Amino acid sequence: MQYVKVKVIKNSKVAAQIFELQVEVDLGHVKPGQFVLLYPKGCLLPRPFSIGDYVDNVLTIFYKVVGKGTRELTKLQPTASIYLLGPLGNGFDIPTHHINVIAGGIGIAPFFLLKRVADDVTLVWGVKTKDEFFGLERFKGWDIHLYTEDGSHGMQGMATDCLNTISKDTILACGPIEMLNQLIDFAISNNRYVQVLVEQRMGCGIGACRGCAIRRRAGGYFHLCEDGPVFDARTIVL
Amino acid sequence: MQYVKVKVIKNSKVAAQIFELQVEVDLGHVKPGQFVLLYPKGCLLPRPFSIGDYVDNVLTIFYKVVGKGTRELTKLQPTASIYLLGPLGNGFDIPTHHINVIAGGIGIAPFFLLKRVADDVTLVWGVKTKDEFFGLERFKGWDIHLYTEDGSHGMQGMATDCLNTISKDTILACGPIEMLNQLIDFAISNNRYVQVLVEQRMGCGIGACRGCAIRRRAGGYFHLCEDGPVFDARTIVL
Amino acid sequence: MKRLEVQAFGVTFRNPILLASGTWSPRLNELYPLSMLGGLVTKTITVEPREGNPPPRIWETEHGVLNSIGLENPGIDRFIDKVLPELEQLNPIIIVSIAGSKPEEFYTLVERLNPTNVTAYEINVSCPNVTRGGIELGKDTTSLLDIARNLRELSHKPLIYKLSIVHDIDQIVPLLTPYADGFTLINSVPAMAIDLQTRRPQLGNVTGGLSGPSIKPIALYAVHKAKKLTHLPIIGCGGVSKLEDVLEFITVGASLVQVGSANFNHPLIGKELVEGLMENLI
Amino acid sequence: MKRLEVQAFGVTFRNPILLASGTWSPRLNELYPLSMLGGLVTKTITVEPREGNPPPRIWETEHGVLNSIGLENPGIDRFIDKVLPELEQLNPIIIVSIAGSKPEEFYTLVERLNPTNVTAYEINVSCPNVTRGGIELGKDTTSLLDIARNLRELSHKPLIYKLSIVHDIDQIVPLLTPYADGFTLINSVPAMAIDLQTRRPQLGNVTGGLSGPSIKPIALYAVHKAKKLTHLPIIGCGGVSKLEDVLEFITVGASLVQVGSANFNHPLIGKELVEGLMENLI
Ligand SMILES: Cc1cc2nc3c(=O)[nH]c(=O)nc-3n(C[C@H](O)[C@H](O)[C@H](O)COP(=O)(O)OP(=O)(O)OC[C@H]3O[C@@H](n4cnc5c(N)ncnc54)[C@H](O)[C@@H]3O)c2cc1C
Ligand SMILES: Cc1cc2nc3c(=O)[nH]c(=O)nc-3n(C[C@H](O)[C@H](O)[C@H](O)COP(=O)(O)OP(=O)(O)OC[C@H]3O[C@@H](n4cnc5c(N)ncnc54)[C@H](O)[C@@H]3O)c2cc1C
Ligand SMILES: Cc1cc2nc3c(=O)[nH]c(=O)nc-3n(C[C@H](O)[C@H](O)[C@H](O)COP(=O)(O)O)c2cc1C
Ligand SMILES: Cc1cc2nc3c(=O)[nH]c(=O)nc-3n(C[C@H](O)[C@H](O)[C@H](O)COP(=O)(O)O)c2cc1C
Ligand code: FES
Ligand code: FES
Repeated sequence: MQYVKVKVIKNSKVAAQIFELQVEVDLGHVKPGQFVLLYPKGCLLPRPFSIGDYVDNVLTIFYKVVGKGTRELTKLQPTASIYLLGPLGNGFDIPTHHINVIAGGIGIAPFFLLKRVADDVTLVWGVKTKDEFFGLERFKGWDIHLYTEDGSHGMQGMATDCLNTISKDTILACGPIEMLNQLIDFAISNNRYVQVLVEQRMGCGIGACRGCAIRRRAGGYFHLCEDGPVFDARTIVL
Repeated sequence: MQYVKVKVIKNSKVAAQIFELQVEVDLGHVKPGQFVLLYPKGCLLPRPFSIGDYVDNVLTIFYKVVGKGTRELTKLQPTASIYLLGPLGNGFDIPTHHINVIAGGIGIAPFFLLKRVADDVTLVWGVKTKDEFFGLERFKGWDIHLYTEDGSHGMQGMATDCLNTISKDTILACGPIEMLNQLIDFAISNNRYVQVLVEQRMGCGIGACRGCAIRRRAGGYFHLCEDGPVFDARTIVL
Repeated sequence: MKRLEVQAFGVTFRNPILLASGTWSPRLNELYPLSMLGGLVTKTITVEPREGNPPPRIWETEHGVLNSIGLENPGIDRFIDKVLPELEQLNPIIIVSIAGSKPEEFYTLVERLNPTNVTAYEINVSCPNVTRGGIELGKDTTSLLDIARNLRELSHKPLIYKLSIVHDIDQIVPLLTPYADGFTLINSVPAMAIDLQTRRPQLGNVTGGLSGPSIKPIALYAVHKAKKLTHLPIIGCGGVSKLEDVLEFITVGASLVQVGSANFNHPLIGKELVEGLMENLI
Repeated sequence: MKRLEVQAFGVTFRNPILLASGTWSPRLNELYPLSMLGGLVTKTITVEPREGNPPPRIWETEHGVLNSIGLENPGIDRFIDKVLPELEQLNPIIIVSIAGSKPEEFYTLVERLNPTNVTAYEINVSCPNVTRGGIELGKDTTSLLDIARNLRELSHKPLIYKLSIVHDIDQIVPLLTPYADGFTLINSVPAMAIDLQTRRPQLGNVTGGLSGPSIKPIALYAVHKAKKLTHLPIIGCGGVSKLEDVLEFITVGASLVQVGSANFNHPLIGKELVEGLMENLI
């Protein structure tokens, strides 16, 4: 784990409300599903983002503009710098056989890095409307199934529509809470190993504040920054 | 009194730490010594500034950069805008005969407007070092005596050094507190009518907050925004 | 318009926006008609005139306003003779804020004001800037209860108690409820600031009261808490400077909202909040 | 270096910078040596393990941090077995924060910790996020005094009471002084925030505690006030995020300063404050 001021290489819009931020940083070894904290100007708490891609000391983050912190991020010009803490969290447990990935909206972010380590992957990606897709070219070689809620591209529907037909292999998933809740139900009723990357507000990222509690199905809480952000869907309640 | 968003015409450095800000605004009739409040971005309280000059709906303010608010002002580019409240305060009581003006540092600000209404004026202006003089050309026609503490221009010394030799006419003065205290002593010991423009922190500028109290020699307080900013030096304690 | 109306303490307010004690002057009427507001709360009045505290009296902290005015006011006689007639021209709803350093002073104030047309009383037992009769009074529950009982007898008008976050809200609110018509929460919070150049306090009176954005989450808490302890209407106050703040206070249970130091930051704030609420209705 | 040393409660601190309870973890040591700090105050420990409050537990307000962790902690057994040995490697000065929902729990905690090498106890009677034994305990002066008397008997180590701005500082500080070694002021301030989209509180536990820049002027006030009421050393806490803040707390009378939520904002803050103080000396 490092806490360093990193230089911005690139920060540009890649889809509706979605930006690609590239910074220069030596993170050592990183796993898909791990995250970093960014410290936007004027914010008192850091903001967590999945490691989108990481190669040759270039870290890519894909972020959706939703509030104060992400709005502030859009202002970063190349050569500007920003503090970063990471890598943090456990990341996905990546099987060597075939993998199913289910992503909703910006939940695609952690899977660009997966592309670098896994080839035999079925990707199901759903968004509201086609303007929200980006970086599809990076997944060339994977078996790709796209959904839009409005039918503007690919199949009409939600990424979770695939659950009836999907293979029995491990599922890795990230997306909005409604989607994750469907996956949790699915995993429990079918007793399937589904790895979900979840979100929770965070204070510190390093186990200090106890702010990032995630309800444990067996009672009590996990902590996203220590035990996550990836959990076995059967073990949590969102 | 008006509260309006005004357009910046000009905002440029004219001397060490001193800026000239010009904005477009119709203030109606104004008197030398009156002031306006400016509302810099990110500040919760407005900042008071003397009307520096005012002609053809162009208001000029001369401000010294001393803290958060004035630093913020320096960022204003032409065509930017800023809220302004004014004109406020009583202004100098301007005699028709000869006038003596004593200014210390940025305390010169209110007298540019005086130049438009009074010709028979002796101006004594003291600063620390010659880099702090500005706009001297605007006083052409007045009898000008310049002082620098370090002797870098004009006479070496303080503006108040002139008190032994100055004529018996009304004195109008503005400057740092040490200078004003000397003038108060002088006015009291010689029972002279010296008009001093004083400073105090302000909340509202319109008599609401009671924040701008100035100690009254007879006991109790004046309020700068209602009773000042110009006072008979004999009546106050700074 | 109608739909912004609020009924509270038996009074009809045309909308929930009031200006807070000590933060506005009739001169605001030169900028917009103060009659468009829900009502006006006067600067706190005492029986005798008060000079207030030594300057400097006000300071801007990083995210708040610190003041130590010390209840400067002209006293009740001059208030009734000179100030009130002017205020009555500005808005039909005038809530007079009153304070005393002895219980009898509260009684005198109410007796003097009963025959006037003022709408209600805001009893300020939460001023952080006076040594007697301020915030300490709100801590002395025995005296406070006594005053409240007597004021209930004496008053012909609604009695609204203005509290501080340093008061024991859990205790005071239920205690006063039988004798009160409502509560205002909160007054400015005891605070101070230092000038590191001189190593002296930024205020002449050393300590003061903090208002503005810094205290909004504290004020929301106080309103939320009081709401659970009483059926009486609550006026939220503390850090209101935009429409969202008003809606937040209403969400936690405030019937009305007071805008204080935001008037210094943007004198049109009262008008803009009323306009914002109207647009919000559509 | 020597000149930054502070003697307080009979302990020598290498400098006045401590990290506040609940706001740091041993992992900070990966970023800088925590041994360079004056000391470390642990997350509050209770006798039994506590799960803490329902999420969301943290929220950024406009100028502060709002939290409602609810004293989540592993309980005293696990603390002594697993946590403490690691902490002892980090800094020679470990102040253990303790809380209880009954007086006996405080006694148990102190008895369990007496034989360990911890430096001192910070008695947390000011947590805004628990229903029993938190901030309410600080308001119940009879129980508090009782606990303080007994702890004085039981404790082999300095006893530092951590107070809230909602406590009656005027009353508590003199009351506890005979049985205490010092005070920490202040804990986070009761507060709340609303999500206007859902009209629900931003925290799962509805209300929380406000920390960060918003509360600095309030904390300075509390330290200034306590300083006049006791000869014991005071630890200032609340909104410290830069060197000037440390100097301000020292100016109003703090012997030591705790840095809390600023650790979230800039994990190197502890190191940078110590370095800043060293430069400031020259
Ligand atoms: C492990 C992890 C990985 C993430 N990866 C990505 C990613 O790759 N791309 C991306 O666009 N977003 C990602 N998010 C969500 C992202 O952190 C939030 O969208 C962001 O913090 C919102 O900040 P804001 O200031 O713009 O929004 P605001 O709503 O103004 O935020 C206010 C506060 O809420 C917190 N907050 C708000 N939404 C979230 C959220 N969903 N999760 C955690 N905290 C939140 C913020 O941290 C802040 O404290 C991730 C979240 C987590 C926990
Ligand atoms: C009637 C009047 C006329 C003035 N005319 C001029 C002028 O023409 N040119 C000029 O450069 N300055 C003038 N000043 C002083 C000017 O208002 C302050 O320098 C300015 O407010 C400092 O703001 P700041 O945020 O940069 O400083 P900070 O020190 O960061 O200010 C913090 C707070 O202190 C207040 N404050 C600080 N210094 C003063 C001060 N001297 N007077 C009043 N409040 C202060 C600010 O308003 C603010 O609330 C005048 C002051 C008054 C009262
Ligand atoms: C300069 C100033 C003067 C004040 N005077 C009074 C007063 O006389 N009586 C009173 O009850 N409150 C007084 N207050 C407190 C406000 O009415 C209000 O309760 C407080 O400022 C919090 O609201 P705000 O954050 O919107 O300013 C004053 C506040 C300020 C800033
Ligand atoms: C996430 C979080 C957890 C905290 N946990 C505790 C705690 O367990 N015990 C305690 O006494 N104070 C706790 N505090 C309060 C801090 O120790 C400190 O008193 C408060 O945050 C004010 O300081 P600051 O403004 O520097 O953050 C916590 C604060 C935060 C933000
Ligand atoms: S974010 Fe602080 S403990 Fe997880
Ligand atoms: S500045 Fe508010 S009364 Fe003068």
